[in-house]
Amino acid sequence: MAEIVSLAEAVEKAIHDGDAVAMEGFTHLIPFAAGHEVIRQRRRHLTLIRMTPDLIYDQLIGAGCARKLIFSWGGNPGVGSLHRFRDAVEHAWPTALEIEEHSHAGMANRYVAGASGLPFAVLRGYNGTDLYRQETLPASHGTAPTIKPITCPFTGETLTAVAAIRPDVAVIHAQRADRAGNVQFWGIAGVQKEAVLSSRRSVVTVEEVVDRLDPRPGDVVLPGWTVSYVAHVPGGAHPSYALGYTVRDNDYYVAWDAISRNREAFTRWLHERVYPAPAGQP
Amino acid sequence: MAEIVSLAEAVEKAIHDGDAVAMEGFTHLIPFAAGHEVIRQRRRHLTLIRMTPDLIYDQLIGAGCARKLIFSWGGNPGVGSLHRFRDAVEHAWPTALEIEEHSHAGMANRYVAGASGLPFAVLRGYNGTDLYRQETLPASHGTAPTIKPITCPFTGETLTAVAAIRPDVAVIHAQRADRAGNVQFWGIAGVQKEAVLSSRRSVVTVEEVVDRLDPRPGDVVLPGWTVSYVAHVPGGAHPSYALGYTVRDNDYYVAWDAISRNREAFTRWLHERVYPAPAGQP
Amino acid sequence: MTDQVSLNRAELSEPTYTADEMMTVAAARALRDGMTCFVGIGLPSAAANLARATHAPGLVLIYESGTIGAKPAELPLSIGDGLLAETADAVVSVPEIFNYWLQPGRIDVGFLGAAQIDKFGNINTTVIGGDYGNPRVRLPGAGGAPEIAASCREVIVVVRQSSRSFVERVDFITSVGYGSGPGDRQRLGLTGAGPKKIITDLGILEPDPVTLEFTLTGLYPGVSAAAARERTGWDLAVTAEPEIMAGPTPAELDALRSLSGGIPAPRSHE
Amino acid sequence: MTDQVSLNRAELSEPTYTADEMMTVAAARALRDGMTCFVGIGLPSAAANLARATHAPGLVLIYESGTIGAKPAELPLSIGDGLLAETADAVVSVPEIFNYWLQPGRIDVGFLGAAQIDKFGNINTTVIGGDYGNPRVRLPGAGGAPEIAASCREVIVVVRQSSRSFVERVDFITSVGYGSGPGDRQRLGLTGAGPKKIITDLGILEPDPVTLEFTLTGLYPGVSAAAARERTGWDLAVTAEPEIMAGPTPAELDALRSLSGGIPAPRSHE
Repeated sequence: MAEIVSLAEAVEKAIHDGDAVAMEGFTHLIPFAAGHEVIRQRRRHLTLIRMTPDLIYDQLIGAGCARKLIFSWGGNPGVGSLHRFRDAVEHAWPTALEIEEHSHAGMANRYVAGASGLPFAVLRGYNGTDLYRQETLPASHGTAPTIKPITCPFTGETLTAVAAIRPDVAVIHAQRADRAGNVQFWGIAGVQKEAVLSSRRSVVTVEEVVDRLDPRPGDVVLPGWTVSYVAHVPGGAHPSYALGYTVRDNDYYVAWDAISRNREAFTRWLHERVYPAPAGQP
Repeated sequence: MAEIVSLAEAVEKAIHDGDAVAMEGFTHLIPFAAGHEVIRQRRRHLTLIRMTPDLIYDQLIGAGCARKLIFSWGGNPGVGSLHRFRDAVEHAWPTALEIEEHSHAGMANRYVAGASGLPFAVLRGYNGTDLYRQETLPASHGTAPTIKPITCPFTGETLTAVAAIRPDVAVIHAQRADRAGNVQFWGIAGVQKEAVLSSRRSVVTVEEVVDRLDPRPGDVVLPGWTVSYVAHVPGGAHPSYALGYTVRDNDYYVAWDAISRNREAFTRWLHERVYPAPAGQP
Repeated sequence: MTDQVSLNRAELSEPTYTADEMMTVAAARALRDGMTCFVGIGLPSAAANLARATHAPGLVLIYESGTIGAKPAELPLSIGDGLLAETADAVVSVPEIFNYWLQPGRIDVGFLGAAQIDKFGNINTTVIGGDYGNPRVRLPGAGGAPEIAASCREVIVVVRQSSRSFVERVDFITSVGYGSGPGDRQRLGLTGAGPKKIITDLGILEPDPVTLEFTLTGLYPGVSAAAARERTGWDLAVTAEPEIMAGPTPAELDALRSLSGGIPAPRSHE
Repeated sequence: MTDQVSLNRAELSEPTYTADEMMTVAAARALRDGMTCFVGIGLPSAAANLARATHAPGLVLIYESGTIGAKPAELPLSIGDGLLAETADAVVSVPEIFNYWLQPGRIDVGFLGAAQIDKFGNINTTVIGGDYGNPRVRLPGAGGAPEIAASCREVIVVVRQSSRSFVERVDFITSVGYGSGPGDRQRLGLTGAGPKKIITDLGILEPDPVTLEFTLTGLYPGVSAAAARERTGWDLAVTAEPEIMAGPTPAELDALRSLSGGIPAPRSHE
């Protein structure tokens, strides 16, 4: 059953050095405040898992929290590059970053397999792409393959299997929770349900804690018994958004380009805006 | 794009002798009126597909419409047997009925595979059960197996593959459609989305045709371009129900036991209540 | 004190309850507060709802219709009744309830009925007599049971006891208990621990820790081990000192009767 | 008549539009009313929304964020903007949009961008230069593109043309066009027909019916085939009589500019 705690306590209890952490939210409901708390608590050697690393992982990578990134699209949406991600891959700054990359469909299905208690999922995908042989390419990190062919036992057709993702911790942001820790979110739902259900532990930051979750169109409800910690962090998705509560701060996404392009500007940003800040103040 | 037509026209155009037909609705939203129209139009040699055959397929089987049944639980919920189904299996009345049976999990995943354009789905299931070897059992019909082992290419673990279902036609009942044929239903959602998306054609009966589908908690929306025919049939789920419109007629389910137990009573019921009746009057 | 007095009064005025009521009460007592329970319809549903109405208000009921945390005020006739959806914490699709919720082993206990059951807790709800394709009695089939039996952390079976239903070997294995004995669940890759109790209208059977053969370990007031052995189709072992279970309390009986006005007959497997 | 007059006036007063505007208009014209279109962000999204605002009001836009039938009044900056969800016919999860909607081949056309593209329409959005694990430029990666390229009934690529981006051989195949030529898509089990058009800021390339090599078949007003060949990194074939496309109509330009106040730069792949 979910405990309702402070963000600092949730991160302290749920996320440990070396953990595989999935902070999900597909453009919408990205748990930025929780990400900043992880930076503040100086977690190291994390395997960061996320379909779209977005600014949140650019920040964690730049802050030196990550050893490995598992992802499918690492850009600043509508703006350009994730410069901290690029700097880590291209120049190993602040440290080398191992990568394991997939398509969106592959990542989504890896979460589905994890949430379903299966070791793999099947899709039509990857055939003919170099993603299929990433481990064998020059200067790759040569990790175990997570994409393999699989034959249909009925038709003989060859399809593609992807390995399940089973993170140690999922971190998501939601609109609301009730006092029993039942969690509710709506709008673009991404893979957050699958991320939580595939993970051993979970942290959910919410805009509001309410007495009762009245049903909402398009809502996803995660019962409290599937959640480890809930923290009340209004605005905790900024500069992403929480439909019905906040709007996406597109200017922030644009401004991030300049901050992140330069190691010094980024380091200054970390020291001014993350390390000293209380939870939820990016 | 969906055409809005009469139920008789929808059945006439979408469902042909020999078709594989999936009429879905998990206790809720069972498309009885459409089933009765199929009986009235004297369709024959159908392969009937449904997780819970329920009264609707008891009626179609008793009326001689079916050649084969693909299912996972063939009882009268909370009441007892489906006597027409039993009479067909036990005594080939009114005609022999080939059966292909699964668990609910297997059937649900077979629809998921069909909706996903995959030839099979993977689950943990069937191991150690006699369902796995039904084709080889005495007096079985010996059809091609639809359950086979599959090995995880990452862990070596053996799981179970089930063959996709790809019906010719899906038939469902929904609360509402708009004039463009977009369909909306809510409450217990069953496998209706998967049934429609796995089928070549579809017929949807609805309680209401409205100008605009305002969002509802828990709703499932099927865009009009995924639906072939929509027919306005208020009460078309009776004795099942449409949440927010009608309630389940539990007395009817109880009364069906006596009607269906006896071939003559059933035949009288068919001639009195189905053959002459207009659409939607069971 | 008041409770004790009531209990004694109830015991004095026996029989104030039916065997089915006792069975349902015993099954309800097997559920602990806060558990998650995947519920089959019929007797299991009555017992799970009784537990929620009495000692386990935080019991989470999950039905295969996709309703998670359903809180029906009265017993549903079917697994897909509207009141299950209207009172649930979440309603999900049928593929999702099996794939995301049951299969990964996140449900504490599965509550099943049976038409036939054997000494290793294997369940038949498919065919009885004759051949598979030409059976004497065609039963409804599998439903959600095979995966409930495979994947819940543990399973409790609620079934009336008779020598016809408690058989040496089931005619068809629909849902696996312990297969043919120790090691079989692991060999078959079944992730849950298997059936921990068979709760009948006579008493309770539990698997022998070594052989996994179901053994009589509990009896209801006024039922003898001999009667239980007589209504079992295999040579039923009896534990050294079978526990004599307490009869239903007035509170339990009141709650049960107000749920349903009586227990639904589990005729769907007949 | 009025339309014709306006068009002539627009042509007389050239340049009244930018090359990017022409490209977006040309891409929009490739979409027919009533089609379903899986839309990538950036130029493809601008073009698809322009089509919906002009000749194809019934165009169904599907974004990988799970929004089906989105009707944004202005261009979204990201694929997951709130206005996509709020205006959609249906919002589904990300696994569902790929598994139930894209993968089975029920989407008519996929609209993609590219960082590098080769003569067989294979697309690279992963790395440029150096080695895979130590690249000169790390691009964002695959996103939804590989499966859009594989499974949509056909694909249209919208990309600015340069000898750096139009290359003999891409540094990394992120999304497959025709692989190494005829027969490859079938051999790889790719169910869609593959890329039918590459729409650039100079004109339009289409696959040769026999070799499947992309060939210049259309040019915008004022652009020469020689210029297009110069901005192509392979020896670009030119069809016998390349069509000279009409410039944007005032209605098209007005609609495009009111959607966005300009076209978003497709910088996400740089």
